[in-house]
Amino acid sequence: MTALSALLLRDMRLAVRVGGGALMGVLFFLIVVTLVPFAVGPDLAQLRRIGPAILWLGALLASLLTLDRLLAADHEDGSLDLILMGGTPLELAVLAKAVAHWVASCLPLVVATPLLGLFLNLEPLAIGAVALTLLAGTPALTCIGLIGAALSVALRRGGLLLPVLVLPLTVPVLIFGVAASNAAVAGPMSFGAPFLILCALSLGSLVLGPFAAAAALRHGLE
Amino acid sequence: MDLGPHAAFIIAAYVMAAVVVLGLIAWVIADYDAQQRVLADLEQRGVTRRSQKSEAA
Amino acid sequence: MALIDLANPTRFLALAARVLPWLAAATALAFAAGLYLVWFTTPDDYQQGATVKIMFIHVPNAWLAMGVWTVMSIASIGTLVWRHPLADVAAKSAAPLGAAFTFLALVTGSLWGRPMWGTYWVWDARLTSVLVLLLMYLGVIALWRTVDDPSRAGRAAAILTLVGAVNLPVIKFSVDWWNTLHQPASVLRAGGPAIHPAILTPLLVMAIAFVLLFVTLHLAAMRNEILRRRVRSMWLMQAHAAQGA
Amino acid sequence: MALVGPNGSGKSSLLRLIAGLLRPSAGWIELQGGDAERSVPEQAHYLGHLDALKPSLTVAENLRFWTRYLGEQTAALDEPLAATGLGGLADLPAAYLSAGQRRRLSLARLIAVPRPIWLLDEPTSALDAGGQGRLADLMREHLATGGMLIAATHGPLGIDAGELRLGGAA
Repeated sequence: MTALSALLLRDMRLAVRVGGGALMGVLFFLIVVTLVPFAVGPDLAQLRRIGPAILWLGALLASLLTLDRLLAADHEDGSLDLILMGGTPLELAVLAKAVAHWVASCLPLVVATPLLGLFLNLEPLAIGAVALTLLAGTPALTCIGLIGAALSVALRRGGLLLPVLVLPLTVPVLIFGVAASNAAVAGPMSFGAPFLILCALSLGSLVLGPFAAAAALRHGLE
Repeated sequence: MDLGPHAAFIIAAYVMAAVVVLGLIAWVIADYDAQQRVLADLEQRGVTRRSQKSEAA
Repeated sequence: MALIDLANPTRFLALAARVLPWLAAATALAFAAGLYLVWFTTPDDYQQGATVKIMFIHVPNAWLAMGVWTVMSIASIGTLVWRHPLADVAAKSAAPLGAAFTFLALVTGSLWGRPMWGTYWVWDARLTSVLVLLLMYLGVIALWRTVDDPSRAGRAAAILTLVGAVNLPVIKFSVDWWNTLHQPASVLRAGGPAIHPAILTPLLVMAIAFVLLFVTLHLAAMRNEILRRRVRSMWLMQAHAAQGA
Repeated sequence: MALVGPNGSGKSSLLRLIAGLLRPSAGWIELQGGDAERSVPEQAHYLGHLDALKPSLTVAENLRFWTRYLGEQTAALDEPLAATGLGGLADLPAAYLSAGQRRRLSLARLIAVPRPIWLLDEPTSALDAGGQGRLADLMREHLATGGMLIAATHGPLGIDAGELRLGGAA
């Protein structure tokens, strides 16, 4: 087990050090959400209505931002070769890296949600709902992004391929995330239904992601 | 010195100001100590900087 | 003490060590005087009542937010044009302070607006441009944190700071225009028609106190940055010295 | 075993094949006398052109990570670091290391985690005379403990080794 925890610890330490991508996601999230009122106008009632959608879109894009570096960085400096030769199964190693990325990049998004909720004039209930749904939904985003990262590393195609590959796959997560957030405030249906589906999506992707990514890496070996 | 109905906001503002200012001071002092510790450790290990070397030579 | 003399880090450190205690004392004194004036002598505002007391924190910080970016811009010119060795140290150490003061201006602005607007945040023109300024500060800090080599990062940050400085008035104008497009001019009057001396003097004292605070912290932060660069050069020496092994 | 041959004759590819980093289109790789449960790559060290080091981590952090990841949980670090002449640099961020020192840090990884097979891709590149002497000693020690070593190289290895010529069109 310590091999995986070593990998997890190293990745998180790298994210925090100078040059690491930890706070980039949050900063991008902050800027994207701040831009929306400039486009949509400062009408508070309108912002309140589309608030959850803005927060979810911002979080989705922010979590993808640093994902392609997840495997590419290790590939470029030769670490990926050695990780492949380690004793631990590749699926678990890739999962450990995904967890490290989630903690370094996605958790800060959830923490930043209340502050940004104020900018969009959301009432506390809506802020809590968005934060909760983000907490449940971001693992799915990370794991799906993991597949994209593995594919873009294996195919040597750089970062731009990743969003194009991954964004269509994240549509269900986005739908149920925003639906759950809106349901908590005004929605006709209860908060529970979409939220549980969101959790299911996350759990599913926690399994699918690492296996698909490991397969992509193995088959990607030239 | 009655602060009127919105006393909470006034106090919150001043508390926030105190937190930020004290935070900055604490960060500067902590950073100074950290750099001093690393410098002392390096000097103790006999690593001298070029300019020190020229002064010593 | 010509500016060039300060170029030598060791001399700057000596100066900083000498001046810092005095500056710290002056800052504490100014804050004591300011707070006394604010809490014990200023009358309540005829409209806002006691909440005007928040202005004494909000306005100095908003001025300082702009002022620190100006200091960074001058330092950036020092880096790019005069190649002053301590210029990028000054710019790098000022950025977090500027961000903190801007954040404080935003928080107190929001707290000040809350009683009047009923919500913590209204996209008021002044507050919004201060928010954009905060994002620019965070951008420069992020730039500093991604590049490890100080001189390369220094030049990049200098260019970004100067570009930011040029854009600030443009941002201010466009946000004001965007704001009037959607809302009648907001009620928040930072200046007010004519500030009553009883309010003006404490405001100035508090402003001086905050500026003194910035100068003190800036000197101390520059000292830290110089020490950090010394550590870095000693690491280089250490690696070089071990090369022979 | 020294792998020699002109550039592009497949030296690196053969090493990566044995290390399991390349998929053989036909045939298989087998290790007689190795640990049956563990696959060949798990019993091999691969030293490629890239040094697998993170610049923002210190020398000790880099080495400790690889020892823990590759299986040796409690390996002491000072012995491998001393053997590769990096003893005094444990707390130095890897960004400040020279190419030779980075290469020697990779070598330290091979010593810290004992594995029977060493796959070295032009190990002498970036190493100065002292470094190459040290490398030769380490290789002799590895062979003395019954280990196996396959090195792709252009110049002499500094130890007596069999020779496998690849792509010998000449």
